[in-house]
Amino acid sequence: MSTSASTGTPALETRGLMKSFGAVTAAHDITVSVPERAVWSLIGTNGAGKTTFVNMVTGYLHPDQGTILFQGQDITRLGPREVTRAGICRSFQIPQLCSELTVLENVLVALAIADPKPPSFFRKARESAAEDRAMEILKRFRIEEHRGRLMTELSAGVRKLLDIAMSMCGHPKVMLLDEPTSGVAAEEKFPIMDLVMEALTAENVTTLFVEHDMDIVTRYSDRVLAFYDGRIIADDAPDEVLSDPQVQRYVTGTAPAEASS
Amino acid sequence: MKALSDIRVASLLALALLIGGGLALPDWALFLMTIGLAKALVSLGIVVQMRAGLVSFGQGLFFCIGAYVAGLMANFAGLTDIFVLTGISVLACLAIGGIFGPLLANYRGIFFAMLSLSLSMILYGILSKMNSLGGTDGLNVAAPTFAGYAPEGRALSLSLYLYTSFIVVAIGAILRTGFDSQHGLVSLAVRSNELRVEYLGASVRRTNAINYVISAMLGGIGGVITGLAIGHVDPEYAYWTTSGEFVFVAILAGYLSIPAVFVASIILELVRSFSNLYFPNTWQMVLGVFLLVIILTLPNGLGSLFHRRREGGS
Amino acid sequence: MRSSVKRLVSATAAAALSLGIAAGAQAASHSETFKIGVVTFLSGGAAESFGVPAWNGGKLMIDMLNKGELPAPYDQKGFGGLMIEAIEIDEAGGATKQVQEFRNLVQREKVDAVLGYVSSGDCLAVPPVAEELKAFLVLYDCGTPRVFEEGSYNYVFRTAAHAAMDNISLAKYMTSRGIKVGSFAGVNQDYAWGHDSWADFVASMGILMPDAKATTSLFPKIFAGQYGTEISAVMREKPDLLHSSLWGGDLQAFMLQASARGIHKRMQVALAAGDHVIPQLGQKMPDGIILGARGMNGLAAHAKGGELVDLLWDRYKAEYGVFPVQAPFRMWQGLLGVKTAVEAAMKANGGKKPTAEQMAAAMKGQTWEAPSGTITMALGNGHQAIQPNAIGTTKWDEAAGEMTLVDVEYYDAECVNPPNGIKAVDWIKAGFPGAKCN
Amino acid sequence: MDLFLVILVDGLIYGAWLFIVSVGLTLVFGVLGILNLAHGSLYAIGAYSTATAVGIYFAYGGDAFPLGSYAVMALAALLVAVVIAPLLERGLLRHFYHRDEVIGVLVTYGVFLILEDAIKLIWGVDPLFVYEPYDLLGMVEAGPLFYVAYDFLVIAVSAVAGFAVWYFLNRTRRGKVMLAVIHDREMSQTMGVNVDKVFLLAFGAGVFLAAFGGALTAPMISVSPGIGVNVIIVAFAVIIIGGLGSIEGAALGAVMVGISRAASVHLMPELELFIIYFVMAVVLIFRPEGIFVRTQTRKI
Repeated sequence: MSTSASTGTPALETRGLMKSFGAVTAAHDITVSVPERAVWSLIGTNGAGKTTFVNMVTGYLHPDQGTILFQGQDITRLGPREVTRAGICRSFQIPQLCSELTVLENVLVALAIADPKPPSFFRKARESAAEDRAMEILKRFRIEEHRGRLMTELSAGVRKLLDIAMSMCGHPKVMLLDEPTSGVAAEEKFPIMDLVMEALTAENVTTLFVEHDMDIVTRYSDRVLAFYDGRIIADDAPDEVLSDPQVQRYVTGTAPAEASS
Repeated sequence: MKALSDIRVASLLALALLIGGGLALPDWALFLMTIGLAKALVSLGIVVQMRAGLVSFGQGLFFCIGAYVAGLMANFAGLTDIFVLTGISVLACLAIGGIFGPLLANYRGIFFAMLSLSLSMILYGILSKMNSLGGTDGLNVAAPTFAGYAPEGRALSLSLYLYTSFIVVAIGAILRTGFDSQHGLVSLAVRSNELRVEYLGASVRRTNAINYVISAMLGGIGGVITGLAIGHVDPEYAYWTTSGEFVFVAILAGYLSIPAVFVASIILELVRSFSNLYFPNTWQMVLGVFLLVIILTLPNGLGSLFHRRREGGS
Repeated sequence: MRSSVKRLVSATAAAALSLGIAAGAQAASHSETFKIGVVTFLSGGAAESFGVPAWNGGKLMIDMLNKGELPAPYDQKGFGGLMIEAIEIDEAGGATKQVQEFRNLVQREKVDAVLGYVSSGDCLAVPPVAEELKAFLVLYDCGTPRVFEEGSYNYVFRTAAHAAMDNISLAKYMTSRGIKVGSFAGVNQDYAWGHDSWADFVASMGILMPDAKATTSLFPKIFAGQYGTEISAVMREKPDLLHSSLWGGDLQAFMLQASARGIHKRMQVALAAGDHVIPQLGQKMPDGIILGARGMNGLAAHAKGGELVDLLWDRYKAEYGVFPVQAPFRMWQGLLGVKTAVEAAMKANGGKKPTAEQMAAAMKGQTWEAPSGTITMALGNGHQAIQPNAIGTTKWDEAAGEMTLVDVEYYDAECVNPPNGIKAVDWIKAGFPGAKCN
Repeated sequence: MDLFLVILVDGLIYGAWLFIVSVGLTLVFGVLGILNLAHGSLYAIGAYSTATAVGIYFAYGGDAFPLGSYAVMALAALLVAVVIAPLLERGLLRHFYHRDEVIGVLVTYGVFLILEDAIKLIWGVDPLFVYEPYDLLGMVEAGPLFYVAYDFLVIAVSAVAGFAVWYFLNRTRRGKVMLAVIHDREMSQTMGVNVDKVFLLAFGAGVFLAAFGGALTAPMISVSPGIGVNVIIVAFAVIIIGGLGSIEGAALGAVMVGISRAASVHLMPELELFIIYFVMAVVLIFRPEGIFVRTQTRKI
């Protein structure tokens, strides 16, 4: 697993990222190197700096110091749009959906935008080809029966899936999932992660996901970054990280055995 | 494909209705319809922006530019051909909208509204100062000619009305396709979640700028027709209350349906005209009450009465 | 389903419905009355000073005419026996609205004549439409000379002299009263009226007092209400004379703020159209202010007296508890002008209700006696009236407890109005050639 | 008196007036999120009520103690607020808090139309005058210039009013609650703040300030139809410049506009018409949301 980190240019690399909001240090010397096709998870208590990391990588925030490299080129100063265009997509802790549009239309928007040409005033959004592709995507995430619904009519799980499905329309090289299962009913968590991971691995997407549920962490990620107070306090295979006393003290707060029960 | 032909049918139907109605209407109603439809084009411009969540309180800017193009060409260049005048004012608004669009595209909500308002108020100020252009009194505009044909009396009002009808139908059809296009859908997405649109890789600024320019051109066309129909242009065209009425019509119609905008505009003209006759001392109050009742009873505008965009899939 | 057709149909249904209601609502009376549309400000800033007093005077006179209470030659009931039926329209809302309303009056309400318009913008916008509709239109108040200097119409008349007269007379007053003017400043509203008035006054002074030099000229926004800064600017200039064509609320506010700061103690103040604020300001209008009334109206007319004036003056005072200022006088001269034209036309066509053409023919070059003196349609080829003017100086009458005009100078119409065919400004600049002053 | 000083004084006098007529607008927007187009009409109503009240005061022996008329002015404004605020806020505006800001503008535009005619129906079109308070304090001679002492009273009063609002918001419990609502409505709702009450209070304050602005102006103008219309636009410009919802911003914006206007009248009168938009454009180019911005952070 972690051996693959040395081969080829890493898909995503950060060097000494620093970010602070006033007195609060949200990121302190964050240096990681994520190889192609890796599936890593980010753990840590709220305010540990996970989401800040995601926001910096995806251009929502700019680090005070440090650089971010995507496939070797510097994307530190790019905004969300450029980062997305470059091939880094993300999902959101609170799914970011178009509340006034139906599920299908949300995906159609994503497809229209994913199109290398800017959205045309003359090309119909609902032409059959586009609708077919949209339905494929919905099917892949098993939410096709919701296609006509509005966001308010959807369960948390479906929203999460739609949110990720839309991000997938741009065929990203790197995907950052911000708490993909938060707020989702316990029994839905694994099915959702299965669907998502299946879709991601099928397209060989390098994936980082923020997660609080240690079972999901151990089950899906081949490496774990443990954040505490804006720092990475552990960076290793799941079992090693979860058995790390510092991690147990600051992140999981217990022995992993209890956490999993 | 099916939908396209659907629009074709609708357009032809609309045209038939307008022409038929026009021939049947008495002069005063014909004129009222012409003005109503022309002003509706301006409100339609606001609707285009509303679909992306922006409401401009300054469409009077382009309404006024369009009207003054007609006025100045007629007075200083002796140009009265309605087709040429329309073309020129569209170009003028395209140019000016192209300048302000990208600037205003950075603003949202109330700031966009108020900034566009102040732009049109600046034009109002400038025109009021330009005594060479008649200052606050404005200019009279010669009656338009139609590719050499120079009608008078009823023939004039009728030709003007028919010209307006054609333009209205054409623009209606174009915008319908535009609303259903990728750009149209992305605009709706911008309306409900800008952040998502940026994170899908599209430029919200670009979307807004395009919509602004489109609405600028619509404002110009509305202005040129109104200017020619009224036969007089003055800075009032750019005054904030004028823009306010366009916004009112846009809100009254809602952003769902295009025909609704024209209906709303005509209704406003009727209410205004009759409240003026029957309540000369309290017509403003009547207008105000009407406005409040509409906003309270039809939160999504008239359009929501005869347009459901909620059956998503099928 | 998302069928444009379906939507469209329901939309047109709605439109047709509303239009139908409208059409049903329209009035269509064809009895033998004379329907006259009266358009003037019933709301907004010009309502209090012009629109409403004018319409009050109008209502009063129409009522008196229908009852046949006016002295000869106006003793015939209504207009030539036809009862007068007036439809009032609020002029507020801009020229665009007024053009629409004018069309509605003529085409929908089928009025026989329209009498109206205070705003010069409306007076420029409406005439072409009247011409197109062949409708008899009488402009009763507005001041801009552009109407007949830039256009020529068959169906359009203005029964009030244009504004050039006011400022020419004001300048003449300075010379005839021997008021020493080394320098003069101006505070006028920032729209056509203000700019024209100032230009006419400067031109007139240039001829009559070549040595007087115009210093600062300020153009505050119309309805600004706050004049502190302008007053400071003028006081710093220390001119001998301050000219202003402000009217209504603006003039009242300006006088309150200026007199509180003693401006009238430091310079002579001359108001081109100032008479109409006297009733409201009362003692707040300082003594020694030179003012005109846009014609021999209000106090000046009362000072001169006469059967017609005294009758209307007393009736108006009794009716509204305040004496009539310039606006009702202009409304009266308009109404009497229409009456004269209608009755002349009826004499010509054998007593039938006259057509617009017949009224226009009769009105052209017409002369009639109004409370404000002899009105003659002398300019614009018989379409633009000239009338005598009067300028006076305010003096508070302690005994009577009311403001009076003293040192009133009367000017013949031909003395302060250009002859036919020459623009006012050119006439002034040429040194008033052919002016007939007594 | 040296030109610079004249400009400063004139600018401050006008700025003080601008502030008093715009501070209520910014307060209401800050709390209710509604840009109140009817603000000008409320100003007019304040002026009319003052004219009536002060008229009555002097008709019934107020001359014995003329200074009392100032109290009457304040009371008149207060009365307007007590009568109108609940009507508008409870009866109408509350239905639009969840709607788009622009809807709010349109609704209040309707209210504006209604009030304009309502004023006519109540007070007629004849102008009212209440110059007594204007003359009471006499004049201040300054070189070639006279100033009416009342002008300086306006400066003082609007300074006090501004400070009072600021103090209320930042130093009193109720005020702090209101600030909390301004910053995060949902949050403060969940924290058990009675938002309805806060809104009514804030709107009441806004109406009072509008009416009070009218009350202060009434003595120096002719209170007649249409005086409210032009107030709206200048007030808007001022609070856009200052940053919507910011009291400090309104103060700074008012002074900026006041002084630049005075400067233009004295130095280049032909620019006076544009000066306010000019200042606005310049400010917005550098501070797109006004000088004092409340940056609303978005959670993702």
